[in-house]
Amino acid sequence: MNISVSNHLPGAPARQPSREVLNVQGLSAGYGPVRVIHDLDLVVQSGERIGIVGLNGHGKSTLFYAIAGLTGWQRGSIKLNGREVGRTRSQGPGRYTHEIVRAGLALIPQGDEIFHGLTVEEHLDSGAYTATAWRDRAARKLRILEIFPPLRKLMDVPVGRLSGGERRMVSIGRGLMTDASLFLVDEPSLGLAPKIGKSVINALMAVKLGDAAMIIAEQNVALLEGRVDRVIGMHVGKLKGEASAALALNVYRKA
Amino acid sequence: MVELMLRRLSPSSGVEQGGTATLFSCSGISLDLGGREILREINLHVQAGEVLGIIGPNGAGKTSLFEILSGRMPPKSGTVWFKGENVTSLPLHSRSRLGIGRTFQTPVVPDELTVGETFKAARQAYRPFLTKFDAEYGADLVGLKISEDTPAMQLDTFNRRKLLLACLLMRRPSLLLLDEPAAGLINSEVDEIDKLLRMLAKEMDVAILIVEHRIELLGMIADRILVMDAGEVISEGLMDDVMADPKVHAAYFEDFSEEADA
Amino acid sequence: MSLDSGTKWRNPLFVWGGKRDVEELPTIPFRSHQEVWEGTRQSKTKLNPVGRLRYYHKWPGHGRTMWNRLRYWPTRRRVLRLRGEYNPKTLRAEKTIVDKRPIWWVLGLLALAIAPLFTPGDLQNTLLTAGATFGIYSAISLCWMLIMGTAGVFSLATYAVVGTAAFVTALLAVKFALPWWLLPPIGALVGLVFGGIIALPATRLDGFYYALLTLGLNELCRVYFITSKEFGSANGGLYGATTYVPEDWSQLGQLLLAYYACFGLMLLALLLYRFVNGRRLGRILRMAPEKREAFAEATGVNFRQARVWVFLISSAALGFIGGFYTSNFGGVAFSIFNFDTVLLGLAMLVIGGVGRAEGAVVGTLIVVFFDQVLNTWGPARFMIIGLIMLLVVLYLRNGLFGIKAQFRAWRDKKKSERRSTRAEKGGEMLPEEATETDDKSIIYQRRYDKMTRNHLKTLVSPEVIEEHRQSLNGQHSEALERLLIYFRTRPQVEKYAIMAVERFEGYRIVALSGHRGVAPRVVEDRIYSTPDEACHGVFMRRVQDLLES
Amino acid sequence: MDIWFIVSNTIVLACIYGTLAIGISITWSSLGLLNLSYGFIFAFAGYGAWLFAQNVSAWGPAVLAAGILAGALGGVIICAIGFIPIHDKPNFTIRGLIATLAINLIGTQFLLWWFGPRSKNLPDIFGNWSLSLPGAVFTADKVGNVVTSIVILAVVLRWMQSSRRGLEIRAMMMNPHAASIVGIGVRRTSFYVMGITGGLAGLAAVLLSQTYYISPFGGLMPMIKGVSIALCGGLGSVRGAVIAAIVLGLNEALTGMSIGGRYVLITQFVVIIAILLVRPRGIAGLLDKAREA
Amino acid sequence: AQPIILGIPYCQTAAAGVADHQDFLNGTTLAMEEINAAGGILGRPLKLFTTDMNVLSPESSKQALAACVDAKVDAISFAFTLVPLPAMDATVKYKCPYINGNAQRAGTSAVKAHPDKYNHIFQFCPSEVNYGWSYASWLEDEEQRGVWKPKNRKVHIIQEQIGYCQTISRAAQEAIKRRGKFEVARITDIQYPVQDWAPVIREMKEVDAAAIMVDHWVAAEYAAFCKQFVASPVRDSLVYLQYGPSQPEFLELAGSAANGFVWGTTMGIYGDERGLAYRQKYKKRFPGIAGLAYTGIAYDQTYYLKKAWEAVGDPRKFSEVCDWIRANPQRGVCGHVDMGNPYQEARHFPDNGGDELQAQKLEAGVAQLYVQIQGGEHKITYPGPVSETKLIAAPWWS
Ligand SMILES: Nc1ncnc2c1ncn2[C@@H]1O[C@H](COP(=O)(O)OP(=O)(O)OP(=O)(O)O)[C@@H](O)[C@H]1O
Ligand SMILES: Nc1ncnc2c1ncn2[C@@H]1O[C@H](COP(=O)(O)OP(=O)(O)OP(=O)(O)O)[C@@H](O)[C@H]1O
Ligand SMILES: [Mg+2]
Ligand SMILES: [Mg+2]
Repeated sequence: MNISVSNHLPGAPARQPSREVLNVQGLSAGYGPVRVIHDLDLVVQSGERIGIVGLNGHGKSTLFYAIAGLTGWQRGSIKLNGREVGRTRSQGPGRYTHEIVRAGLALIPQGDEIFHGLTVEEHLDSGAYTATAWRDRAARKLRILEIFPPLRKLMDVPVGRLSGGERRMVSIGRGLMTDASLFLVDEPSLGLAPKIGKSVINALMAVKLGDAAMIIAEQNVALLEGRVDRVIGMHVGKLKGEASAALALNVYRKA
Repeated sequence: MVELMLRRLSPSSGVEQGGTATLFSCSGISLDLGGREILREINLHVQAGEVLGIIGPNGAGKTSLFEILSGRMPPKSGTVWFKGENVTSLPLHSRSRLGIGRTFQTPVVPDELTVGETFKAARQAYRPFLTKFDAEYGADLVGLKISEDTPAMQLDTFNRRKLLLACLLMRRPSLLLLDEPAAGLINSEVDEIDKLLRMLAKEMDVAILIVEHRIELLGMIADRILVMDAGEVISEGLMDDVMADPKVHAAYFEDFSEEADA
Repeated sequence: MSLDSGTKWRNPLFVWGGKRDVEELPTIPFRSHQEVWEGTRQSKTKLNPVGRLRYYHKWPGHGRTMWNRLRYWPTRRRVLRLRGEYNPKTLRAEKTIVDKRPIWWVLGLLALAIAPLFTPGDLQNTLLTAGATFGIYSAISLCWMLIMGTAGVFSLATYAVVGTAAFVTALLAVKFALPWWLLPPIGALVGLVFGGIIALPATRLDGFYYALLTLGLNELCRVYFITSKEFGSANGGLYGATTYVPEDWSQLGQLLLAYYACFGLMLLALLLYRFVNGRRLGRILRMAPEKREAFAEATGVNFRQARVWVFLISSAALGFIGGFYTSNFGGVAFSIFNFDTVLLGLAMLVIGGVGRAEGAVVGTLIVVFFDQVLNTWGPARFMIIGLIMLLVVLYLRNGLFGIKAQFRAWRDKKKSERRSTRAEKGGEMLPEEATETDDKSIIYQRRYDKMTRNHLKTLVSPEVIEEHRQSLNGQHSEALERLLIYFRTRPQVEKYAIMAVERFEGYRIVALSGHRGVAPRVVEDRIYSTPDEACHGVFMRRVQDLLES
Repeated sequence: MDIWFIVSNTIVLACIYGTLAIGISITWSSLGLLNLSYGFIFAFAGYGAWLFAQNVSAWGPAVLAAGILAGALGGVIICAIGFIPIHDKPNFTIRGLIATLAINLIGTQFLLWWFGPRSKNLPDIFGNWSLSLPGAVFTADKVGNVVTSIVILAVVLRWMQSSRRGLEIRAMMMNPHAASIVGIGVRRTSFYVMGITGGLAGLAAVLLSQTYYISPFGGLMPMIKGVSIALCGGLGSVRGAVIAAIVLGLNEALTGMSIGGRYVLITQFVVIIAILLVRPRGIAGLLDKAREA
Repeated sequence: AQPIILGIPYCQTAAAGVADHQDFLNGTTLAMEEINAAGGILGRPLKLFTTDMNVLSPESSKQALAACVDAKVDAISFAFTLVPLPAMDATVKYKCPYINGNAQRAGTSAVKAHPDKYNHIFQFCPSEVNYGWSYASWLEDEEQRGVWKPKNRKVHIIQEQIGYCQTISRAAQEAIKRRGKFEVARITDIQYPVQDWAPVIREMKEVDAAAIMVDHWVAAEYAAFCKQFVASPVRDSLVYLQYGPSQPEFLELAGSAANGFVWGTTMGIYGDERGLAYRQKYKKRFPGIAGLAYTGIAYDQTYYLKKAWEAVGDPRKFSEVCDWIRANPQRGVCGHVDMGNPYQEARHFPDNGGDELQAQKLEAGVAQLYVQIQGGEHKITYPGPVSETKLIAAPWWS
């Protein structure tokens, strides 16, 4: 299947042969009686950086949560690195999330999902969940500190005391501690002063993806503008207007 | 005459604003939480029938300010005046008895009661107990048309907000503190809120303090706007003046054009 | 379907020599929508028998008959809450009992009242003795329920209050030979004082910490009474108080008297529960459950004060029960302060369900039955009690009496989950939803809309897209024309528009918000160089939305 | 000399109490579960060690290990029955409390029925010598107790502080949702935790087998003590638990010295009540709730 | 034939008393099996009706006896309950013979006070007061016998707080004072559960009394005490423990540390021929260490009832059975039980001068046994007529 490559960044490094990192088919998800995601399909290739935009409450976070298995219930298939991680029976939220995470997902959630009692350093450590990452966590932390210099002074401060912006940095830093193959970043600039927000986005753009892929959900389209490979709109639980009708058409014809 | 009396009652707070006595004011409010300075020297005042809008980016301290103004949190320093009395140390329920109504950012309802029971409980919250007619008056005012037997938990966001408002309005408060009353509402519902607030302010002389992210709503109903950022008031005045303030622009309206400049 | 195998469309306007007109274009055969209509009219969604089952009895008839005249004396409350409504199908006036609990209560209490008449002869002693114990303990549980459920205070000092009152009254009774009827009121006083002491920290501490504090108090009481020379008589307790059971009655007479006296005590406790929980205090406290007091506070409720009131009232009642306990057993033993006693008491509350009177009574009934009646079973009965507790706690959210609500919640959840998985792409209205919608025409609108879209989807083809790319305006082939008409009639929300940027040098696609004052949203980052390209871009997006819908 | 007696007694008692409370505190801090079946685990481990000593070997360290293993097994069982099914359900804290209570009730009755009412004795773990110091004589089990519990506590604390598992355990209670996002499986970690705290209970059971002989109800007192200390120290704070253990040990030593042993329970609860009145969330408990911003 | 039913409320689930009650049930079972093997009573087999009873809880005790009444038992025989009065009250209308091994004066004085109400209630063993009263005379006798040479005249009493222990302690103080040979130097209060005996032992050393009485009731804690005491003993003191060590677990728990301690019971299996034979029999039926008190008491109680029934001829004639019991004493493996007195309680031997229930001769009463642990075994050392050996020097004596 050929996806639109027409509008990716000029001067982006030549792609390695791309591989499907994520393949979502017919995903529906919701919380109890509410259905938030409706029959959604999404394919993400390695090396891609995708933006998802949409109004408040239209299900961007829910899509991410569904991929991580954190919604109340969900149906449909989710393949992460070719491995089926979508569970179609209703499940307790979060019951299998750690397995999905270990299969190569890094979720940087929208709310501050932090451990308020841990210090910044421990917090970053907690992101290194694989054995290799744990072993060279020192080096990785240094890398994070290069991205977020303000954290340098705060390494021993409990995260619960930090300001929203600092928490956000910690939270993103935690997500970047391992080598995941899919980064889901939910509203990185939310609750941040515009300037920090921008630097966070810059940091995300600077992450070398290699074989991995990244999806960024953001309300502020201007921040993503021209810096991601494609932008997908999200409207009442459906993806909208991916700029290649041909793809959709193909999918439709095949079905 | 009344103003004179008021002034005598409250020497330090009876500031006059535009010829009418201040109904509610605060001065020098500061707050520290978890070792951080959340609010710094906030002053504000409203008079009867006035709508004061408060805007500011997330985390500016708007909700924290409301917590102090309504008595759910004590300030580190500063005083709150209502009708010429110092109410700084009164808890929320006492202030509520004086006529200060407050709503919350998240639409809270009593989970275990039905709508009818909620009204009954609110009527009997303190003496004098109100009659059924007062409750109906409150419900009519906000346009709550829900069967009495519905569990309050099953209400949707709008009706939840209405339920609290009805419970407050049946005591005929003279000041309302509204924390994001339109959050999570669709446009037609926002219009309804808009109408209600206008009526309260202009016809019933209720003073309203309102925090809201929907600028268009504020623009329609607020007499004055206060802009907060990082625990401080950075601008105050009419909507248009405030909008023109570059400081406000920098703090709150980060939009495309600026992005383009950057 | 390929380009050459398709049909050709001849542009009728070509002769007018439009700038970009072409004479012939490949297109696809246009299928009549009549065909589609025929094919779609039958709903293909499998219809399951759904909808709310009216399994409750409907009383026919109208008018203010018997039920509405019956009131609880001396209040003006109706005995049963009835709701009158018209049956939408038969248009008959019907009455539904909104709250059937009074009926169950009356039946249950009647059963308890006449139970002694039906005790089998060879279990009479056992059952009546256990019945009396049940009466006392259910009264205690009810008062405890007021503290735990209504006031929301996790107090474990309940038995400490009962025990203290019982010991003090027993001491007084032994010393001053007080008559038995004085003991409960004295106990109530003791309870009030005790309650006053422990009410103070209740406003400061929360949750487990208060539980620990009260557990500590309980332990203190136990140690104090055991070690105190006054109370610590060699009887394993303090005995010798006068009881209300006359010595010279027959065994059966004594047992029956004790049974009915304890039953009466339970009724008193129930009345108190009703009075506190069902009236103002209970309402305002239920309005302010722990950690969610905001609503109540905002309406001016002083919930702390209310909590202390409930605490005091129930402590006094517990003291009263303590006094009664003494006059029932002729004294009291230290075991009332034992950890086990507290635990079994807790089990009584939890099994029935915290926060409801019937929970307290039935929970007590179950525990007392196993603990006392089945005492020939030995250790097995405690394992059964433990197992019941465990199962209740593992599977039930709020005890046995929460089953109904939990089942309903579970059913609704399952229903809506299934409903949402059954939903076809395109969102025809679902059967359940359909039965609940007032405006039935919406169902047909949606069905029609879906049919239209299904039809239109078959019209999208590379040929049609190509045609649109070539000629945006003017006369189009049948297929394209149908598509465009459909797109034009879409509502305003999320409708696409083209925005010119930077002095008309670039064009981008935005989506209208559909609301005045809300800025359009940019939907993609692509910038088109000509309006035509942008126009086609919009078309492509719409086509894609259509295909995705 | 009196001072020395008090100090030494305090140390002994603090070690005992610390060993008792630490498991409860850790369980709370990572699972959010107030484990009231601790008493059952305690007795269960004791019987495990006893069976081992009877049937396999009575060599001290082996018995100790058997007790720890049995305790860990008990913890895992509790976890499987009382934690896993309800940990993500509404009202979990209170339901978990009652569930563990119920398990405790069933378990102790089962032990009573199976092993009979007579207390059991473990072989001397640390031999049978005693150490005479000015002011006090220490029997082998006391010295062994103190040394072992200090070592184990230090190891556990160190492990909690600096290993990945320890980090997971600490992180899990603070935010189970976030924990799953960083790859911490709540269920798996809870098994670890319950295994470890069960093992600690087993350790305590074996160490204290000279005082709290192994009997079906023998775990009740240690549990009440442990819960009191854990709560008093501030639920979830290991440091607080240690402080509380020292405070209560000191209190007990002082009470025993000055006004007599019979007042120990009274003064103990008076001290606890006083502490709670002054610090409503325990010694090291967080005074304000975590902010939700 | 229709069986004769003997009601046995026994404690199976509570935190206290289970071990004694287990002993009691075993003793009764043994007697029942023997009786039934020998053809039963009056040609009818004997059957036990058992029910659980929490000895700490009045509700449960009442309930257990109510269950016995419902089962229409012909007699009730049980070990003890700590709340005797409610239990007694539950049978006052039924009035079947009610024999228990409750060594509590509180119960028997109620019998004395209300003879009409409680005339069916018999206490098979002498009351706990005798522990205290006899203690003083025992000390004097031991001093005379000469093995123990008191280093001073001091007695140190360690007392637990429950009523039972308090009563004993009071009786001991009273007797010591009355006799005047020794003096109470100090009374130390302890409280169950005792986790650490160190402060107590420390106080013992401080007082350094010639005789130490540890008035407690929990076997396991006694064992812990022995271990700690042996590690740093009070030199040359005669240490007396209460009834607790009679429980089988004591020896297991304390091991060799128990050697040299003395304990007592107001009623226990004698060390004479009959007693030893009974012990053998019991051991054969219930292997393992046997308890020394309730195993025998239960056996004797059952045989006593058997004799009464056989004499009266109809177990349902409750008052006649009770009359027979009052009139006819019995000599069993635990001594001579004579309950024909207003307390309806067995007489106590040796005479300690405490009350009117003292027997002058061994043949007229139940001997209180003083047992010393010698070489890991219980040996009856006092009173003379039933003693197996003499008191020997404890390991900590010089
Ligand atoms: N835990 C939940 N339970 C019930 N409904 C939920 C829950 N979380 C989200 N929703 C609902 O799901 C819908 C989609 O929410 P979601 O957070 O996914 O939107 P979003 O696009 O991320 O919005 P935002 O831009 O505000 O982050 C909303 O209507 C919301 O009310
Ligand atoms: N308990 C607390 N401890 C420490 N900091 C706190 C605490 N509560 C609030 N804050 C901080 O105070 C600041 C103001 O919070 P507040 O909720 O008042 O913001 P707001 O203006 O209402 O934002 P929003 O628009 O998102 O509602 C935030 O930065 C928040 O992090
Ligand atoms: Mg979101
Ligand atoms: Mg806010």
